[in-house]
Amino acid sequence: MIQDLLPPGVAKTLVDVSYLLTAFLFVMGLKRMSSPVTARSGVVWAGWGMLVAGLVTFLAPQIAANYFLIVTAILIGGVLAWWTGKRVAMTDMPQMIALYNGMGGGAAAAIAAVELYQGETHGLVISSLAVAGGIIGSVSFSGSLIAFGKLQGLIKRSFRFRGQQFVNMLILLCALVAGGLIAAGLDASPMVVTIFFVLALILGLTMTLPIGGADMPVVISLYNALTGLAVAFEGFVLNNAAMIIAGTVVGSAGTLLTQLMARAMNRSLGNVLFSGFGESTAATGGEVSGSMKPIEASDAGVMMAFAQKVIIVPGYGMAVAQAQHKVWELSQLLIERGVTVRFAIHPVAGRMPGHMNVLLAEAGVPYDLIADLDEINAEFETADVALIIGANDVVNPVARNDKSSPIYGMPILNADKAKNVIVIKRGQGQGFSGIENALFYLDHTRMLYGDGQAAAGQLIQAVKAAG
Amino acid sequence: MIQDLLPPGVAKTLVDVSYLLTAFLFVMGLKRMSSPVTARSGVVWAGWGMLVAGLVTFLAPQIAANYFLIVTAILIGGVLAWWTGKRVAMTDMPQMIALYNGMGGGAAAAIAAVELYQGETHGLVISSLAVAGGIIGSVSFSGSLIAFGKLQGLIKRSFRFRGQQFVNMLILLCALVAGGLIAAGLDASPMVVTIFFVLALILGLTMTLPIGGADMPVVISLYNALTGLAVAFEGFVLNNAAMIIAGTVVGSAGTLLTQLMARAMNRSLGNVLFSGFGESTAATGGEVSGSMKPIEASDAGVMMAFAQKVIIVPGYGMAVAQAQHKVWELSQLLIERGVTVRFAIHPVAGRMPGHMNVLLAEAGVPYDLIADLDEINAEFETADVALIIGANDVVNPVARNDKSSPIYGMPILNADKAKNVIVIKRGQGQGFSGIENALFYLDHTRMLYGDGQAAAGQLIQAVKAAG
Amino acid sequence: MIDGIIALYIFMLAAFTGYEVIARVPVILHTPLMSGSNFVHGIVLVGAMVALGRADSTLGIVIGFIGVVLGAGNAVGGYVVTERMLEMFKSSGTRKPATGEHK
Amino acid sequence: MIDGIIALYIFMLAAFTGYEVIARVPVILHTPLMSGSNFVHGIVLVGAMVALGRADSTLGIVIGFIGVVLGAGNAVGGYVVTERMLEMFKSSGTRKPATGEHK
Ligand SMILES: NC(=O)c1ccc[n+]([C@@H]2O[C@H](COP(=O)([O-])OP(=O)(O)OC[C@H]3O[C@@H](n4cnc5c(N)ncnc54)[C@H](OP(=O)(O)O)[C@@H]3O)[C@@H](O)[C@H]2O)c1
Ligand SMILES: NC(=O)c1ccc[n+]([C@@H]2O[C@H](COP(=O)([O-])OP(=O)(O)OC[C@H]3O[C@@H](n4cnc5c(N)ncnc54)[C@H](OP(=O)(O)O)[C@@H]3O)[C@@H](O)[C@H]2O)c1
Repeated sequence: MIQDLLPPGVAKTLVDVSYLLTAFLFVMGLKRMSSPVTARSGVVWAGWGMLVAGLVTFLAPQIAANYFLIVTAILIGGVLAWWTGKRVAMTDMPQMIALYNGMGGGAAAAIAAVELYQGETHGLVISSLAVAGGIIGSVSFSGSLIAFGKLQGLIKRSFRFRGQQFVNMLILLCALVAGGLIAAGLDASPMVVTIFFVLALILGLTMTLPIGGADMPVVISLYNALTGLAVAFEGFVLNNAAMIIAGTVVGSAGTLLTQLMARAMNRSLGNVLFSGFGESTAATGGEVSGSMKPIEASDAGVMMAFAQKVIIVPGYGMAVAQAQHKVWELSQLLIERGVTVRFAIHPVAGRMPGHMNVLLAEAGVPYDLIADLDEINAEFETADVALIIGANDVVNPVARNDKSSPIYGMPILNADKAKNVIVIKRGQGQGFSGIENALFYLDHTRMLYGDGQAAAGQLIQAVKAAG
Repeated sequence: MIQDLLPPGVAKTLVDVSYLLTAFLFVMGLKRMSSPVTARSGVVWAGWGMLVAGLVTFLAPQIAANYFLIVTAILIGGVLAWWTGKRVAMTDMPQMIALYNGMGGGAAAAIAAVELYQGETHGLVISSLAVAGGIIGSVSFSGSLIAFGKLQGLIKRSFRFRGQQFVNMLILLCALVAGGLIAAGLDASPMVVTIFFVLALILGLTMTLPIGGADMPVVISLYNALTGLAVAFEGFVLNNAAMIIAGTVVGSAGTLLTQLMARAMNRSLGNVLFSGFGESTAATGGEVSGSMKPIEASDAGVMMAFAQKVIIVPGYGMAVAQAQHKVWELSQLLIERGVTVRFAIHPVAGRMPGHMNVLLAEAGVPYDLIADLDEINAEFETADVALIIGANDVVNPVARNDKSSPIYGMPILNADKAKNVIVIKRGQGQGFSGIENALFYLDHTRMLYGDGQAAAGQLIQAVKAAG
Repeated sequence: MIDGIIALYIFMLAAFTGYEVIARVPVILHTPLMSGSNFVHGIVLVGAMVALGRADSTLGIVIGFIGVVLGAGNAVGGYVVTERMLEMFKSSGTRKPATGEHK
Repeated sequence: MIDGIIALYIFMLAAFTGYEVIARVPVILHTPLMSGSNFVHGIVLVGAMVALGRADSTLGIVIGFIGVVLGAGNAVGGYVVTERMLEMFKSSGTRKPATGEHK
């Protein structure tokens, strides 16, 4: 054992103190991450904490063997994650978070499994915590994998049938009974332990499959909080303070974050978990009268070139088309001509919170041109042109006045208040909620059909041509 | 012993669980106190926590005797504090906080004294913590009493001489040496312990005596944080989790609060502690040319009655004169006449942060008429009359443009930008910083001499008479 | 009961909690909050009770007695003063609930 | 080492800390923060290391090995993704520092 190389007691003290440092760095890191200015350094702080904890754990008194296996496993997991994490496109971030989060849940469940298969008696409290961490971790593991599959497009359908909630309840109940038997020491045979974990894994699948893709960010955040909780529980089992603190902090921070995200999307958590959205409501959108009036890129370009103020509303389509760079180029051209340009960001535009901000930041749009819903909504009335690029639901006026609409009550960007509205989209494709958009049929709205990136390119030419 | 009446172990568990509850209630209480809407309920939550902890402590395993004395002491301290706390005027709150805070510091010091006089060996860590809590608690005790004396007007002079900081350092050093001897177990005789505490108490006096009354709120806040720290240290000594958590929370919250308060007053903490303000700088105010032009209450009343917009700037003088009720009566009269009335509050108007808000709230002025410095400063230009009642430093334009002035750089209310300025004060009295106020000499400023309450009363008559 | 490193964990977390709870408090609440936290460290009362309750020498009893008197003063006085101060916020707050939260 | 009631104290304080640290975070940071806290619970790696390091049965070693692979994936992947996401805030932030803090 490595720790025998040190004087007795030194290894343990070193581990204890390092874990304290790690806990400190984690909290400071999260603190910094919650403000835009310091966010970048926050993850670095937390990263140092992780490094310290990882290295020092080789000295932990409990580790007696398998050093080679440990290093191998770290390399396998680490290299794979590094490679995938570096390659993934910005738009695919949410599913990668889901994947890594699921891995954490799986690791917590694995710890529980090692403990429970050993069959040692730990006392009721510790056993209960091991079982609780095991079930939560397993649900988070399989649930996150489903979330990954859905967002990645591997799972296209939502499996839903009557009485689904009832079946889930039944599975949960069986898992709890098995867990109870184990925790109480009544029957902790490998058989029961296996049944317990299988049930927990199934529960994660059946809970997540019916949930629509639109709600996935909230669900991922929820599983993130759950993994934190599972880690904290297993930390109690292993008597590991770093795990207890980090897990609990994430558990509570993640719960709050889940609520904030659900609120930003105008959804309640119960709604997200127990009723499908985007799927079940797809057919309820009322019909809208009027027609969509197309416009040529050249005309649209002239309109903007001679405008005083243009507000750009990006949406999911801009992300799909990766049009942010072209859009910023267009904006710069307009600014040079003396046009006031602002970007209006809806909190749930795109497919993850802050999606648009991340993309615009990537393209290099300065912060002060970007405005929140609250800030900008009053300004649409003074805008000559509202340029909507790939956004749909977030500018749908139906949310304001049609009580029967599933998005009724969601705060939207008042793009319809602008003097002219230009909408870039490829065709008649609907937004995430699958309902018609009354904005497209307004008298002062013109449709510029085409892929986001291509259309932005044409507008650039048109503005340049306007001289 | 009371705890013998319960089955073995039950008392300890009950105490432990109750302390957990207390810690929870304290944190929730402070959390609620930091938002205006829930503030009131916050102190009630914390109060329940205190009650639970106080009652359950009678069951603590360590308490073996002296029940009668304990109850008597609680009654004496509690009744006295209750009586004084209920009777004190709103304007005298800061010194009462200082007094109660000093009592807390004294109690922490007393705990340390009991432990240290006992002469038992506790191990280096515990002894050091006892000593540290002892010195901090003692400084907080005697320092807070001086702060009380100064604000209450019992101590009028600031005792200051060259080399004062040096003497303080010397006393601190001696106290630390004595404390070191005790903690290290080298000499923990009653003699050394006594010397230690006497030195610590003297240090509190000599540290606080030179500080001017203007800085007292910051100093009180600092001692508040120190008492929290002392309580936490003694909590470690007594192995009392409620004390550890509550003390640490207050220690850290109080430190932050001290910084926030110092910043609001445009002072640094080092400045507050190591250089006198309000005293040492009293003579540096430059001379201002021009004359002060008096006005009759009747004329001032007419001016306001026919104004479109009046901004009222209250200051320390309003508090002294207890004029807030009359001022609100006056405002109501004006509002009835269709005049727009707003109250402009400077963060350090009065003698404690939020002093003016508390007084106006007492008088019943609704929140939406009250504006912060940032909100209102641009509005003075549109105001017909700025009515200044008992404010001086917070409207002194010297802070804007005279680099040599001790208040240079402090943000002030731009009352001088109003079309007319009416100043209510008793005579030529200076503000806290003791410098001349250029505002009073401006061409469009008129002085309405008199006690704040009386003057407000005359204005009320004048407005009524204006018909 | 509470060994060294665990004590540090608790200390660290409690310090974070205290700091974060206070961060971003409006200026007008500075004084009430100072008063409120002053009340909270009145918990020193329970420590003084323990000190007095296990003192056996006369000196110990005298100091312990003083400690309890002071601790009780801190707790009760802190409560009364804080409550009175915050009472004022309530009265205006309920009268104009719509604008209750300002700055 | 960590007995029952102390564990509860730590749990309570850590929960407060986590909650308060996140409270009032702007919408645009929701996803990076989710990712960041996802990284933080990658600390499960050290638990998995311990579990594998003391496993002696084959089953225990296999499960422990899987646990370490997953834990390492959580930690490393979480870091890389978070870092990439926050990198973008930096670039805009430094270009326009004066307006860096918005909302
Ligand atoms: N932000 C989040 O956290 C989050 C998470 C999950 C769900 N959601 C939901 O997602 C929706 C977001 O609203 P949104 O307005 O941003 O998007 P949206 O309502 O989903 O609409 C996207 C539009 O972009 C168009 N589009 C797609 N690809 C395009 C391309 N390559 N070029 C140009 N246009 C393209 C589509 O029309 P065509 O097919 O005709 O081109 C579609 O109408 C909301 O309903 C929200 O609740 C948000
Ligand atoms: N808020 C805090 O936390 C705090 C704490 C400590 C110090 N300070 C300091 O205190 C000052 C506060 O500024 P301030 O403008 O509110 O007050 P100020 O500058 O102290 O001026 C108060 C004025 O009120 C007048 N006055 C006194 N009694 C009066 C009465 N009965 N009726 C009418 N007028 C009366 C005085 O003039 P006459 O004598 O001629 O009447 C005096 O000029 C600042 O310098 C600040 O830094 C603030």
